[in-house]
Amino acid sequence: MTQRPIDAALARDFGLSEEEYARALAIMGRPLTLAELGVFSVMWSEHCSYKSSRTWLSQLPTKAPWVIHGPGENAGVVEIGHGLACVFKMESHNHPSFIEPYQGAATGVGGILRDVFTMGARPIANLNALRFGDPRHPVTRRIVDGVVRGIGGYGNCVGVPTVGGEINFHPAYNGNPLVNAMTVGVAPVDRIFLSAAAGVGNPVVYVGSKTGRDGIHGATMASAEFGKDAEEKRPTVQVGDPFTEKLLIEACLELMQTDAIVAIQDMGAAGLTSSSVEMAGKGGVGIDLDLDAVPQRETGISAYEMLLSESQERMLMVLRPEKAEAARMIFEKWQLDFAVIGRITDTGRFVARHQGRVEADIPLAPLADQAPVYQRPIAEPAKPAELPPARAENRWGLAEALERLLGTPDLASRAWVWEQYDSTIGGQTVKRPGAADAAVVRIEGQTMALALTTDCTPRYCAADPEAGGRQAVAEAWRNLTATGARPLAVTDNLNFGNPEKPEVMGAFAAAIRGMAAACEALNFPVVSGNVSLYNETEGRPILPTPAIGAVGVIDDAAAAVGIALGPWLDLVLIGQTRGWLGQSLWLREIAGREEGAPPPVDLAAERAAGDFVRGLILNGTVRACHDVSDGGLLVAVAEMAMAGNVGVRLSAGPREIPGHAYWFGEDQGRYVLAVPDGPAVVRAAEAAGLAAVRIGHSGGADLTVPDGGTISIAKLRAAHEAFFPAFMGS
Amino acid sequence: MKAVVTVMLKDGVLDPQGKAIGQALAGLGFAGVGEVRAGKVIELELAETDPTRARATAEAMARRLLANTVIESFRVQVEPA
Amino acid sequence: MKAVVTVMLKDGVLDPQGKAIGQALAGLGFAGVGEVRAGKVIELELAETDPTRARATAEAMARRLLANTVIESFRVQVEPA
Amino acid sequence: MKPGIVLFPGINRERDMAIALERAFGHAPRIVWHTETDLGELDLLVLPGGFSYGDYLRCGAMAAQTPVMGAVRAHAERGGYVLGVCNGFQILTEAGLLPGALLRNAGLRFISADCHLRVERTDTAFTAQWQQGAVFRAPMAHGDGNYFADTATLDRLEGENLVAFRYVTARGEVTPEANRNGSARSIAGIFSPNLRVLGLMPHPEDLVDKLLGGEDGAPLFASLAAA
Ligand SMILES: Nc1ncnc2c1ncn2[C@@H]1O[C@H](COP(=O)(O)OP(=O)(O)O)[C@@H](O)[C@H]1O
Ligand SMILES: [Mg+2]
Repeated sequence: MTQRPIDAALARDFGLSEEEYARALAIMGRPLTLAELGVFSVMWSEHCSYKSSRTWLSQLPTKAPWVIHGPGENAGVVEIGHGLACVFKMESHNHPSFIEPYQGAATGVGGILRDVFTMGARPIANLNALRFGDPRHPVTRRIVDGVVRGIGGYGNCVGVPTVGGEINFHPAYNGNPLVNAMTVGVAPVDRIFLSAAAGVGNPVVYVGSKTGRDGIHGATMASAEFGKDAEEKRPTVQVGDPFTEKLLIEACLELMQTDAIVAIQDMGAAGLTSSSVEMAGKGGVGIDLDLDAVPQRETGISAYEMLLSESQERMLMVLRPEKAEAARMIFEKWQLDFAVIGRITDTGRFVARHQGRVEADIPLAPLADQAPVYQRPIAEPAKPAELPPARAENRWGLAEALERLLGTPDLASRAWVWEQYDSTIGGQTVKRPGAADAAVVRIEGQTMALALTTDCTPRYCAADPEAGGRQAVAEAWRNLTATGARPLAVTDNLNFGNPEKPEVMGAFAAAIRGMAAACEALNFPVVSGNVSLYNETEGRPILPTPAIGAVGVIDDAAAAVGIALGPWLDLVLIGQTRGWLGQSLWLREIAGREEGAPPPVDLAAERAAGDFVRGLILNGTVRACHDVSDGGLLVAVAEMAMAGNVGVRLSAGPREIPGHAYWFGEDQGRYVLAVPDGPAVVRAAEAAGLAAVRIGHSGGADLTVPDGGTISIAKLRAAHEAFFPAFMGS
Repeated sequence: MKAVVTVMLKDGVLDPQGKAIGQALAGLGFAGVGEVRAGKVIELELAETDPTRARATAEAMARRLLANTVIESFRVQVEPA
Repeated sequence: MKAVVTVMLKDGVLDPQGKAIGQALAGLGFAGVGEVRAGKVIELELAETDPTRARATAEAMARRLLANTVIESFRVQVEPA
Repeated sequence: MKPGIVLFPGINRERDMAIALERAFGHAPRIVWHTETDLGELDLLVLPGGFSYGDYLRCGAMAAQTPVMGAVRAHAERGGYVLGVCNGFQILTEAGLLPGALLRNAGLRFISADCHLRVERTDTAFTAQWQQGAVFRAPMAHGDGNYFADTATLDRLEGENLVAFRYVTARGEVTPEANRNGSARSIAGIFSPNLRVLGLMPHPEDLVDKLLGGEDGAPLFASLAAA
């Protein structure tokens, strides 16, 4: 591909620092081949090596009695009962989605699906967490359109329901949207497949699609920030083939019914290189690859290109030799390529041969052990001051402010988006998008269901990353709880800017501190995740965005509740309200200011309120439940009313809190319950030491607010549903 | 004038559709089919009567909207309406 | 030979995609755009070296699979590979 | 009646369909692979939804050319029952077992949402358990559900009373808003002239369980089980 000498300058173009290149030379004790330079550069890229984040990630709690596999495998695995395990992970495809939104998002979904079915789990649900730029920015519409089509195009075709997600808009994402995709699968606990290779002489088998020159150096691209030359990085975009992925799922799951597989690993970032290096490395063995045997889509692909190609829909397996022929027949039945491309060795080396030459011969232990780890300098983020109450004076009526808030991009109905995602396929979706705080998906053949959510509030994280990290985890936990589910574990996707900037790294460290505290207090371990750094354009970083994906279990799917309000019910607010307007949507959207400290999360109170609410849901007391988050109490009530198409009459709040602060403040740890007998629930909550108050009751067709305003639910719904169709022009 | 813009995936970019069509044709017994590529064609009626300018306009449309030049290439043919 | 099969919706079959493209082009400021039709093109490499036979094969493929003649019409061009 | 599900590569709603059939018939359907040509003693062949062959080229086009479709055609010609849902409906039109074609949705976007369907006749093996004019809810999930046929064909379908279901409002009215994919004359499903072949776009099989939002789709399967 190049006549350039293999030297430090070329290494720099490949993303290796001078020091890293010197280290590679020392390991090899001789000049590197082009293929070897490629292997070092991708394995030591931020994306594959976690060199900036590793020291911080170790602070996250990862253990609980129900955790079967925490971070370190393709996906996290937790036990859910009845001999079953839930396998899940979230992963980013931010950079590719900026360059080519449809294919970037589509291949993001494809990649995370593979991480889950690689482990033997049938994928049963997809979710996503999306951040886009200002809707008024000229490229935002095109990116939203492509990303939404791409997620739907891949997920719908592959036949996995897309059941949830979240979307924010903020100018900080103008040049760097975030596309985080999560897949959840289910497998028998005794049939989980891992990636550590074993068995000297065992065949290394390639299955799936043929290899082309797709996405070469995607892993290093994902680890570099965008400059003005982003255009030129374009050929690294890959095209997804969800049809082939569907065949690959069925073929792999069929093979997994047998005992043919010793180890299996998807080919994700850095393709054949990272999959084979990781499999051999984890197993403490060597691997010998014959690149001539790799199924190829084009002619003349070099060893370097073959090792780094990120062609999609491919897997690598180590098989028991006597089972290889039976395995081949399964893949041929599904019209997929199947090729023995190497052997496991006892050399501890990664060897790749091509056309009679050894193109790479690297000792695996030092490649892993001497991978760079950086203790990057951090600048501790300054704690913002609390917003003094006097600074948030109100000039707007409650109903007027509510109607406007419901129509703003961050609160508007997402129906336009989720109606492009098949959410019912599989025939198990108990709570579809919009129906509950978390999606609820029953497990086929069981009465139990999983509750699934993704959450993060980047404006809180920007103001105070530690508080934001706590809040993101707490909100995910709360959303699961609000359906009646028992929260089990977390996957995360840590999206940040350039880690070489102390303030970015400081925010990263603080966010992890906050997440860790919340995970610890809520007994909610992190079992998988992904880090995406260098999310900047021309030096401007995104808002710190530690997206949380979370899974809970509910033993009887029929007990799950949603947010839709029925008529003639009392509304009870559980949790303490102080009227916290700092960093609230009311402050930003109505008062036009982004100020103050975000609402703090009292983790003990969070847990107490959640455990109480879950108990009431599971004993059948609660007809509908909604947590209070973006937009505050009045928005939560309005969302319940719109979902149930029923009116609400609200009573006045406490006199010591200004009305707008009471109704739009974003104090944490709160739920609105719809129950037949409000006073009884208030008494029970108070007995449990919780703040609780009956705030109104349902009925009629209007929302009546305590300052005298009234607005029809139909009018609220019109305001709520207008934004997306108007913005997207359909 | 009439402009016909043909948009194809660039060489080297995976064409899942072309691949599936090729396999289906083989399954139907058509022999001797090599590579199959699938693309889009957009036919435009343009008020412009000068062929050179019509071509330039169609090319601008292709670059702006009709083709995604990240993964697609295009060609333009111009004919009298 | 190389065969290029172009498949268009028949006249009388509504083409919302063509219409949407036309509207988008107008939105981008392209003036003087009349009707826009969107279709598909399939490029096939054929082992066949005789142009007449190559055309006949491609037409058979179009009738059998590449076009749905309930809604679509097709045309075939044959060129040396 | 013995049901079987015909499976093409890329079909993905076969599990949903199997659950719905098993609920109604009391036993699991046989799964028929696209390469099979011997359908044994099956009475009802169901072509479920999904993306056969990725929906590449045209939805259903490649599946319509597979070996099993010869057997499906022969079964239909013998007067056997065939049900095609979503991609299955598309395959049946591509194979010429039902007239017309399914075009891209008028709005050019995939639609995953509940719709309401009106039952246009109840004297068939598929619809006997509904009341004439009944309206039921069904999820739709498709990008190409815009039913098209030329005017003569549409007139014939209506003249021979072969429209099975129409997209309507919850109150049973035909309106443009209720017809989200833009189908000709709001047609959501059609019968063959002998009333033995039914194709429809929405998914009654995904609404046969109270827990999942209702049992609106169950009468279709109950009708077949009783036929
Ligand atoms: N932020 C994080 N929190 C917890 N675990 C993480 C995090 N980021 C990565 N991991 C874990 O590190 C491992 C490697 O992740 P990744 O490189 O994304 O995997 P792959 O590319 O093979 O899918 C995985 O086990 C993943 O779950
Ligand atoms: Mg992986």
